[in-house]
Amino acid sequence: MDLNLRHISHRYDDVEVLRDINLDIRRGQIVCIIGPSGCGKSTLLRMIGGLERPTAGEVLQLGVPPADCLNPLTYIFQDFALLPWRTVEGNVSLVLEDHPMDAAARQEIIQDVLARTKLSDFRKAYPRQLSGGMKQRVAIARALAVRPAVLLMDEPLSALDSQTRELLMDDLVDLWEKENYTAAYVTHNLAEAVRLGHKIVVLSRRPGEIRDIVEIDMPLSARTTENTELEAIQKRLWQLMRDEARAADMELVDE
Amino acid sequence: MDLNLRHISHRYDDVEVLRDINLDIRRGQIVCIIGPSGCGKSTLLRMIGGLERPTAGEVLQLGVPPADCLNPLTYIFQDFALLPWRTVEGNVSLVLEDHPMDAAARQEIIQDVLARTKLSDFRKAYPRQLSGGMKQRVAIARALAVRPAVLLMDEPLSALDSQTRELLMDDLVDLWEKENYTAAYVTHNLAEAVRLGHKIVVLSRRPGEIRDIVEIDMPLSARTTENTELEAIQKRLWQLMRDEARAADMELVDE
Amino acid sequence: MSDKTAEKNHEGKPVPFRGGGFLPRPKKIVAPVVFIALIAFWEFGSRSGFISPLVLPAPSEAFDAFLNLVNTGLLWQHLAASLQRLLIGWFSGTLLGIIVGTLIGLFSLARSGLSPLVSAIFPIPKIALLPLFIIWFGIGEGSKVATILFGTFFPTVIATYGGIDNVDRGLIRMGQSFGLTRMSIIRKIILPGALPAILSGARISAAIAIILLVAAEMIAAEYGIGAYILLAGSLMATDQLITGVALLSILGLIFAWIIGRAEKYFLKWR
Amino acid sequence: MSDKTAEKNHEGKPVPFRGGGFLPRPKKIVAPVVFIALIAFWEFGSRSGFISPLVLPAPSEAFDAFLNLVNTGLLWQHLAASLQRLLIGWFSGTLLGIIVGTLIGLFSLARSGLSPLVSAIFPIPKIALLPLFIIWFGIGEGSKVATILFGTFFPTVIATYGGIDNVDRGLIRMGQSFGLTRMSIIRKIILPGALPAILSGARISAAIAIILLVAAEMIAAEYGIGAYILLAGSLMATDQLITGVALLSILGLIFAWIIGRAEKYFLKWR
Amino acid sequence: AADKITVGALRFTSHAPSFVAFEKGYFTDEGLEVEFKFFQAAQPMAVAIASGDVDFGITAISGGLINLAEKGAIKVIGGALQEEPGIDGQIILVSKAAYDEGVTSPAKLKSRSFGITQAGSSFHYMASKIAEKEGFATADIKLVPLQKVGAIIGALKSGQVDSWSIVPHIAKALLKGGEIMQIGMVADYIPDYQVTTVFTSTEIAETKPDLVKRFLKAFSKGADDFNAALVDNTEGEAGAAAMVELIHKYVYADQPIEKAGPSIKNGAMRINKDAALNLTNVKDQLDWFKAEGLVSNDIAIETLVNTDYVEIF
Ligand SMILES: Nc1ncnc2c1ncn2[C@@H]1O[C@H](COP(=O)(O)OP(=O)(O)OP(=O)(O)O)[C@@H](O)[C@H]1O
Ligand SMILES: Nc1ncnc2c1ncn2[C@@H]1O[C@H](COP(=O)(O)OP(=O)(O)OP(=O)(O)O)[C@@H](O)[C@H]1O
Ligand SMILES: [Mg+2]
Ligand SMILES: [Mg+2]
Repeated sequence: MDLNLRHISHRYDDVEVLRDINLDIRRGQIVCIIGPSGCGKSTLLRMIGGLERPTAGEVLQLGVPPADCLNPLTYIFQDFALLPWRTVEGNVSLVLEDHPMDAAARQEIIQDVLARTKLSDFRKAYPRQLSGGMKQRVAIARALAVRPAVLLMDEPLSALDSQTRELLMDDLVDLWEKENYTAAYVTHNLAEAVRLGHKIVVLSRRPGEIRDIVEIDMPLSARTTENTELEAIQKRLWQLMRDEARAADMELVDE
Repeated sequence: MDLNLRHISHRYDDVEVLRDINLDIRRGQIVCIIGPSGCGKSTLLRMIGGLERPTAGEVLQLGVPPADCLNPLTYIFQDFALLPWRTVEGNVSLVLEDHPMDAAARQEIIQDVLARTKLSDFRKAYPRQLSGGMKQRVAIARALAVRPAVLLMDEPLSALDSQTRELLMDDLVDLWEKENYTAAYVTHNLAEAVRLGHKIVVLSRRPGEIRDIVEIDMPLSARTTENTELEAIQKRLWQLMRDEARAADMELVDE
Repeated sequence: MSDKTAEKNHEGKPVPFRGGGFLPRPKKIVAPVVFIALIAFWEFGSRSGFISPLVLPAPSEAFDAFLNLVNTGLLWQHLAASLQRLLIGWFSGTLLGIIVGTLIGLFSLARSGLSPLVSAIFPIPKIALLPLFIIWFGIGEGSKVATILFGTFFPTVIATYGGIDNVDRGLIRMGQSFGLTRMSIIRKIILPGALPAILSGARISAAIAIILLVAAEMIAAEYGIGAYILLAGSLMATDQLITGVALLSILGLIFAWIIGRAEKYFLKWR
Repeated sequence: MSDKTAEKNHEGKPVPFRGGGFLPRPKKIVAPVVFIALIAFWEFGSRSGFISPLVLPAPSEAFDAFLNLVNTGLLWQHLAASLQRLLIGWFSGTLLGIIVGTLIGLFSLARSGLSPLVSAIFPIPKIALLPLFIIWFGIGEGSKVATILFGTFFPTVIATYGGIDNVDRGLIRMGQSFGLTRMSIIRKIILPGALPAILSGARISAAIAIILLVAAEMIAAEYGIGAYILLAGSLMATDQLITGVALLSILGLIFAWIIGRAEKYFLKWR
Repeated sequence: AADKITVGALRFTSHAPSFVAFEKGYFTDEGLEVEFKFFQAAQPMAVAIASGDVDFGITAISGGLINLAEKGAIKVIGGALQEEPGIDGQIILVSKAAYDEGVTSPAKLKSRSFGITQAGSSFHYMASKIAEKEGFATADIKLVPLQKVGAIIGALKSGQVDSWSIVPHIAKALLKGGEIMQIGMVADYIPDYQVTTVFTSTEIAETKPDLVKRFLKAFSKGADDFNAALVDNTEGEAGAAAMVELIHKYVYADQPIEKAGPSIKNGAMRINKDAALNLTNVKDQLDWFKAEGLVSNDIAIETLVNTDYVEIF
């Protein structure tokens, strides 16, 4: 299943947030979306997942999701969005309970995804007992449980400390190697973008417009830390964004 | 003024946090302290600044701070620690109000530090109106206002998005080039450590012990992003820490 | 510079919308409509005899009673008497409450000694104590003000020390790290940090003060909305009773509005 | 593997300590000492005549009155009557309050129509309405329970919808993004998320219920702690009055403790 | 200079002698500068005298009053309102529903409910005495404590209590409505019932006899005028009207005189001449309180009453 964003524009009351975004997200591809603070990345991602309606334009689904897919467009959030009153297991179970399946089948799925994210030992733990990295792993397990066609990730690593981030990025790469998932991945972090993205979309300051789309053909497994080609791309992206990032940072927030 | 940590150990009730830390912080040097989550980095920094008393050992001050120094050991915190009910100006003023000086002198200092951190235009803004990067700049301005002998920074950049982090790191480097401040800099981020540290102290998992001290002789200004020597050091540090970071991440927090 | 491929497909169906909701927004128009409908229904019920006058007087009768109050000029006397008691009692109760709450919030000894006392005395109903209050504070304004003061003191204490407990420890540590004096930390960090909690405590204690007005004016009060209600109650003059109750309710809304303004003003930094 | 240079200097003075404080910890021992000292002082004052019996009876007299209550077996009758009213009134008031609060929290229409009504009726003192309550609910248990129900309903409504308003929107959005049904979102995300606020509302409404007990038992109550206090007040039997008030205070502490346990149990995930 | 005293009063016709004495200058004649303190109920007035906020008051003997006397705080020094056969006194009422069920005389009150404000109130005493005279136990009447007169009225009107007894001005107003019926007079059961008494603090009674005497003298003169105008009707229409007008300044002041007048007249009952005190009945009341267990058994009549000032019978 591919996604196709056509002429998406959006405004909140008198603030124009996005302007004429056209974008393709193709099966098996990770599309990274980068841009300065407040340029509308999260808003765009909400629209892709159907959580918000754009003022103009539309998001089209091309083709049908696989038959066993319970929730084609599935999010992973920056703040994990775990229910603090449910255990690890309960949090995964939550997203299956509204689908018709018997308890055994549900248990099986839960076991499976917890095993894949190496969380089996933590089934009974509450979120407050977990470190940030573990919490995000639970959120990933939860997302995998509904067998998504497309993963929508909104800065999934930016609430983590940089060592954990490093570890989780490896996990995401491993997972992609195995499952070839499709994803839209919003981030601030250029290193992440060049490490994970098959396609990197650079947005301008608000109102967010597409400034550039960079495609990286190198397979993910080949992108180790010392890689001058990637370094060069990252540097180019940073030059593209530096001034805008600075300007966005200096903006006064006024509600 | 140098600092000298001698045989510092600490425990909270039945949890041993730090074990026999010996360390020198010499004038004009930035000492980076890295280590996995919960290994006691923040605790150590609190002891260096006199905010907490170690169970055993002591922190010695060698030599006297410069005469015009209002607060020799000055912190910059991860969460900025700005008073939300004071403007930018008010937040800087706060730390001067308890020192005997006339209003004009105080105003002069405030003007000066705001100018140095390029905040003059934001004097009247409240913290809620500022982006994270700007808030941390205010905290830096506040720290400079008391003319510290040593800056104690506890992950000053980790609450910021990575683009802002990049910008602020440049600012810290520029500042050091100009003022040659002394600092103890706690971080999770190896890239920051190799970029800023003259000496990098690697702590083990809890109970934190010193596993290694790496000195980097290259001048800060020479450390640009593409630098294979630094890359190699960073990679070595990561190998040193990777397993411990993973283990620390998997720990259950239980209060 | 848009993605070339985006243009070439035209089949495909839009992603289904599943957001929105769960953010009820009050429609400004509904509230007055509900009020008016309710009163109209009530008036109609009373006139048609469907609601017996014994059970509830018609709103128009209550309004007549109100006009009567206005015309005789008694309204202002009642209001003046009640407002004076309310303001003095509420103000001094709040002030004392903030002081004691701050002590409990800052000092181990005060916390250990006073806070269990506060929890033990807080749930005592003030009307139960009225006979003692008369002996302690006399039948003049003293006992009336004391009733309101007592009622507002305890919630303020609890709100204040709760607020102080919740002041960000990081800010206090920051103050210490810059070598601020203890007094500076209390004045410039702790108290402003506790202010939001104190103000929301004030909101509660204002409501309690109004509720206690009736109890307070059980004691030998000639004038006052509470006294008016009590007299109406003892004469079973339900029209006057409803008028008095409505006056209290309006008073409550006005107080809440004033505190809302104060919050806006003092907490504009939020 | 420590820093070599660390050993070579021996001059130097330790960094001054400037942390600590601002975290008052109650010393367990102080509270009982304060209570005992207070009562001893009071007893001494009464015996020495320094506190006139008119002003306050000696604690020993109040204790005699209490023993008298126990010995005549009346204590249990009073307690049973009061507890029954408290529990029925508080329970139904809380239940209704949660339902209405949830409606207001979830639906724009309910919010617009009901929430101003709630704010208008909340500050009405229940004692003012007693004469009407007698007519509306009779002089049996009905009006007593209704008084307590009314008193607990409104704070619960406000706590509930406040709690729902504060449920993390991110969690709701998560639920929507996984295609959960509206009912699932309400049951599994919104209500558990509002539970801490609802429980702390229950704490307040329990205190209010106890305070209203006296008002409720003004109406034709033969037994009940409130009735006992009222009788003592009208007979100016201050020893019995103090006993009754102490009973209420203890009841309040027990209720607070029970709700504390419930919080521990239901919110163990915090 | 005049002695300043504070007199506690309720806005009832039964307190008229004080108002008359004030308005006609009898207090001034005795060198007293009087300030009235108005109360909503008798109970707080007794407490206010005990606490020294008020110097003199007029109220029914209640359990609270006796207990305050026991604590050495107050003393009864004279009599005021008294039941007298032939003069409209307190009336025994029943609800329409009860009347229709056959409660047409006080004899039928057995196992019926009876409204009182509080145990130990005068209503309680009256119910007890009615039961006694009709030959059944007080326990056979279901006493319902409702704290306030208004609450009793509401309960009686809506048929939730069956019966009550109350001073005539309230009773007569209620009888007009038709929801409430009269079944007897209290005077038939307690013929010389000393309904209210004059009392003061023990301190004044014992240390300022002169002040007490002057107060009682002025009060009695007021009572005489009141009795003459409204009880014995010896002053004619005009005298009665003038008296009503005087009292209206204090009682039902918020109602027009046309409405208030009848109520004031209806409330007129005999005030004892020279504040004479029916000690026999007071003793009976005290004994009744003891028997009911509402006051301690060792209270002597001397603790309650100071007999130095007025004639007793
Ligand atoms: N519900 C809303 N109502 C009004 N304005 C909104 C709303 N949500 C977002 N905005 C505004 O829209 C702009 C874009 O917000 P968005 O969260 O999409 O940015 P972002 O690129 O994700 O930023 P960040 O990098 O900080 O996450 C911001 O200026 C924000 O203030
Ligand atoms: N006041 C305290 N009382 C008890 N335990 C504490 C206290 N402060 C910290 N700890 C514990 O001491 C250990 C070290 O804490 P510290 O904050 O110094 O670690 P850290 O290295 O800064 O961790 P992080 O990387 O997460 O910032 C942790 O396990 C923590 O739970
Ligand atoms: Mg975002
Ligand atoms: Mg730390």
